[in-house]
Amino acid sequence: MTSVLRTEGLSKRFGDFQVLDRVTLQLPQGARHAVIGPNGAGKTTLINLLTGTVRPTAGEVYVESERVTSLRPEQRVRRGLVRTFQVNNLFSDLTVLESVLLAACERTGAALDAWRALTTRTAEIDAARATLRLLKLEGAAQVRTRDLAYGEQRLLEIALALACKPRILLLDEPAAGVPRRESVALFEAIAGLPGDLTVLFIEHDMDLVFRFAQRITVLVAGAILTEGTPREIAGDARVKQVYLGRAA
Amino acid sequence: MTGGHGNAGVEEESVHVGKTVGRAEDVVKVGMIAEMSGPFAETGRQMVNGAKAYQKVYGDSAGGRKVELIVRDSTGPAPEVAKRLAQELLVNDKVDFLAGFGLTPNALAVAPLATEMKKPMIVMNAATSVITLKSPYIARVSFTLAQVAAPLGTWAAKNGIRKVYTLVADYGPGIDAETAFKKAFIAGGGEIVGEVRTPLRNVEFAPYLQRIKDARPEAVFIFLPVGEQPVAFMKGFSERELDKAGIRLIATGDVTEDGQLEAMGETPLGVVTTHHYSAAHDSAQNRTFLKAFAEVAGSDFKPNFMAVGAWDGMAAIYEAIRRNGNGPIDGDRALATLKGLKLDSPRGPIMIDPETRDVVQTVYVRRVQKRGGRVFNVEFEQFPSVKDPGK
Amino acid sequence: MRLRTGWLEVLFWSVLAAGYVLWPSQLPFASQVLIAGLFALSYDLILGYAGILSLGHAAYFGVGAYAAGLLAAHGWGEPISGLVAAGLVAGLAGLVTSPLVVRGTDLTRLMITTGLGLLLFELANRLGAITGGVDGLQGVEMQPLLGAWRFDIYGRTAYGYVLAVVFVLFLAARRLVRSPFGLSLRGIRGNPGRMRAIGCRVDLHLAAVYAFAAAYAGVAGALLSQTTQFVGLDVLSFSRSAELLVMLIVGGAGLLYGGFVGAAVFMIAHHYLSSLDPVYWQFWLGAGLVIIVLLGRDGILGFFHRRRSSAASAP
Amino acid sequence: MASLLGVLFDGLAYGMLLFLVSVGLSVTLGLMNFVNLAHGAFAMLGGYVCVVLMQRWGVPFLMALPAAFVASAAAGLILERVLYRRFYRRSHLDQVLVTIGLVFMAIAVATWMFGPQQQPLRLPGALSGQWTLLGVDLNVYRCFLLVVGALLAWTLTLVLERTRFGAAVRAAVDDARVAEALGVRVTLVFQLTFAVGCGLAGLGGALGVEVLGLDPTFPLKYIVYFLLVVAVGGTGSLKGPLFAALLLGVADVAGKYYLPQVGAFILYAIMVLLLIVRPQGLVARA
Repeated sequence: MTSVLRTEGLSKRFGDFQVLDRVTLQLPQGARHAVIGPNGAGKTTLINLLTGTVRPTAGEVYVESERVTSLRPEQRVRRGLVRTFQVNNLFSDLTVLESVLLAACERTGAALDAWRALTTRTAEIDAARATLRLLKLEGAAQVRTRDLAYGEQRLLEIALALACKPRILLLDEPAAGVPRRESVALFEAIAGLPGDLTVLFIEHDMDLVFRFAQRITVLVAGAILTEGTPREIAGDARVKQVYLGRAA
Repeated sequence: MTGGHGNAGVEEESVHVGKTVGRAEDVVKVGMIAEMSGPFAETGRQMVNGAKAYQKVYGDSAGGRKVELIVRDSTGPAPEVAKRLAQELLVNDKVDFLAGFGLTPNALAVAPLATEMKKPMIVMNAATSVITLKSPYIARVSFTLAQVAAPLGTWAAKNGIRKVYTLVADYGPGIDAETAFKKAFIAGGGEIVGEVRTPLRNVEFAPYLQRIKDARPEAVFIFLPVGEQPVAFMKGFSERELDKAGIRLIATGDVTEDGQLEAMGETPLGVVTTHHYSAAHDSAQNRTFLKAFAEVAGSDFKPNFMAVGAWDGMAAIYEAIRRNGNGPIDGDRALATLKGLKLDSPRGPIMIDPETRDVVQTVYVRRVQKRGGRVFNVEFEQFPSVKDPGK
Repeated sequence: MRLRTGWLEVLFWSVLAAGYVLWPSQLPFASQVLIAGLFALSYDLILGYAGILSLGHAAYFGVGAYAAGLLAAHGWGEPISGLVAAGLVAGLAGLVTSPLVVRGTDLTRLMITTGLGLLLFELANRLGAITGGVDGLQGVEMQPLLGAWRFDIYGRTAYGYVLAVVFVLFLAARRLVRSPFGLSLRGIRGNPGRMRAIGCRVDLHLAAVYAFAAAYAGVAGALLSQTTQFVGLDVLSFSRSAELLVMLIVGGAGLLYGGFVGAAVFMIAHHYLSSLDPVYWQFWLGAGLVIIVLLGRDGILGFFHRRRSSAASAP
Repeated sequence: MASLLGVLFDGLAYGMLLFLVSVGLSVTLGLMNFVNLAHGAFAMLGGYVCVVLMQRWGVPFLMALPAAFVASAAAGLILERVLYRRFYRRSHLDQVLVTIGLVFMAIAVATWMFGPQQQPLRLPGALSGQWTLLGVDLNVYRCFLLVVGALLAWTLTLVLERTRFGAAVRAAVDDARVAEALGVRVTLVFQLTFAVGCGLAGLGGALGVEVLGLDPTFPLKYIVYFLLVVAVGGTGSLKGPLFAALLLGVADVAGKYYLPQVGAFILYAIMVLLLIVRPQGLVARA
């Protein structure tokens, strides 16, 4: 039992529509794991089920040996399970530093302190600045989120999640909408994350997937088609067939 | 939004009536606190115009001294505003009399100030019994609900009505009216076959009317705040043919109040009410009042008992000034004048009870009738010298 | 994260303290403006900072007013302990009702708060034996403040008392909004879903600030009943909640001072406009509201705030 | 038994009245997700149009009703162009504030034009009085309300679900951009929907005068009733508000008949309870 994140037969049904069908995954610590599949394959639903914003119809989610299936999203964050969003989901009125501080204060429990000034929270501020440095956002610390360039907003998405000090980071298409050149830089930043952090990401760009993933799960119509190393996946005929129509 | 005595008023000039002339001692200031805006604005308009009408007829001076009327808007049931205005009037304007007060909480909040500053406070309208007990400097010239509801109970018992169902709005005044009516009616040998209190914001009377119809009383006694409720009740009453089932409708006079009667159309015809004033009261003093009021407020604005309360309040103040002699107005001497004071009011003779400082007056039994194309409360019986039974 | 004490802030409170000299004959009015300002500050905490849309905040104002009034009417006339008790009772009421309010969308919050307000009004009306019903609660008699200053007719004691209480509570609120908790409220207002995704127990934070704001509203209500020495049913009225919303928006939400500015402008404008003609007041009140929202709902303070910050950011 | 039927009849009729005065709000709030607290102002306009036409020009009641609809719809059309349109994408708070502002202005204007007093409405003889059926008193006007309400609910559902316009409305509400791409003239659709909502408010106001009365404080006085029906019913369809209105009507009338001492609590308590149990309303949007 060395997996940090594990699912067993995770299923979700919306009415008559089986969005996810008995998905079983195991991620060891430090994994760089990609989930790919055509549109509507259930990738985002998988993340929603992992983080608890959607309840599964069947199946379980474990963080290490603890069953978290019935925990609320914020409780799972405290277990180290943190996500980003495919569409920017930020605090447009706050500055970059304030946004990241939010997460830092939540993690340390400072967020319940209604008396001491925010400025006296040096530990949290330092942690927030360190997170920004990691993603090369420190120059934009005082910029209001809504005034940020789009690519930087994508980085802030990740910074928000990182500031929660996750053990497992779930990235939902981190490079969505980002031009090619920037997306490589973005993934290099992801690759530079601490080695003990487990990362599961969804990505459409196969080049990026094959470059940065150690293992790949292919999801088709809600079910796992296959799983393997990039080399195995690249050579799999069924995967080619699924992507044939789309590759053009 | 509690549905009250009329609605937002139109075109009110709450300015000082009468210019300041001569030395300060030559001017007597009357600070009038009235509801000039908000849902009870009608009350304030009635009072201010009633007071102005009095000054129009009897001049703006009494005993050789100018009487200056200072009007302040209490904005509705807002005791904190009323109290603050009274503080300002007493401290900044240095008024000699406090007057006005259409709503009980406003009067109650001001009462301690009258005591502290020893200034006479003339309550021109607020109708809860307890007000006059709250300060020895308060005198009331209007009426109390118990005072007009009790005679109706007596009258009903005397006139062959044996079984009555009561329906009142579920708040202080409604409960006062219900209590006084029941007491007098039962004392006269009547029987209450049912009673119900309706929510303040109620518009759906059907279930209550049905209950009443099921109980088969000989009459229904109602008290509802002026506005859409009495109209809705009366419409339902005739639509459901309670009248044809032999049930009569009796009420206190504010339900068929003169100013609103016209808007009610023919619905209330035949309703019997008791009250202390009707615009149809036949006397020289009432004709003088109606004429002066029309000149002051315009002929579209119909005066009612609230305007009469203000008129009589001014009369009482004028008398107190006359008997004060020269020198500053002395509160205790003014109260001595007011106690036992008799006035010839547009409503008929009234007196301020020397013991309770509350008004003693004739209560009339009236029926809603058409006269020359217009609808009036026509008086047909009276109870002279009625005191407030609430004390 | 502006943490410095601006000279404008010092000026603001100095002017208020100098009220004894600047407007000695208007002290009762100034006290009531301050009370309305405190009430609006309480509303600012939940609307301006936490984004909870309520049309029933008068419920807590009324609970505080009746708590303080009833204490005094039953012999406990010591003002400060009465004030604290009233604040606690109102805060408790806020805490108990918070689970109903914090969940749901703007519309359900609007309806639930309105419904709670109406229920409480009706309850106070029906419990006439305790509350005095529409006639109001009588017999509220206050002892001298700190055993030394009695509440005088000029409103001097009342003004000092109200100003001191409001100032202390303002300082606490100012700390709150500048604390990590205050930041988390702004986060929740901006994006509650993301707050959950970074581990925030959103409902807990909202319940906490709701109860805190309810306690503030209760203190404001208690100040009103103690200085008026009377409690009317109007403390619970729907129009008090609606006017509160207008005051805060006129002044500017989410800026701490907006409530005070809004209360002052609202009450002074009401006084002058309605003495011209009550109909004018209502019309211009409505028109003013429409215009403020059309201009971007910054309120009076927000307008100056924006001009200052745009002037500052210009080179 | 007769009393039970009588209560049921009165309750349904009262519920239908609640539905009629708030159906316009179900359209603007339910379909367009716009919190139009000034709904009552449009209803009041319809009421005054109806009363004035009948009193000053002797127009019969049944002719004054469509006039009330048209007048309020026209007012809605104009206000949509100059004001409401700017607020579709703004927050609910902004919508609340602007429409409360409009309510205050409407009250002032109505007071200035018609005075603060209640306006009398005299129903035609054919609509007043009552029939007795199986020992139950059936008020004629209430029967009329039931018929009109049922017809209206049926027509609106038909229009929304079966016509091209209905499809366009649903598409525009669902996703304005996609609808636009599909050739729906979103601006026009919203404008018409809004006007219809206001027209329905006017019609409801005119029908309601008989029971609710009519004075300048109307839009504020009954604001809770309008919102009640829509909030409890849910904003997904017209069925929700219809069920909610009928349920509330029957509950209110039955409560008053059988438990009169409980008074005003019943309606508010039901509202708070229902909103707690079903925050999205009885019939939630899918």
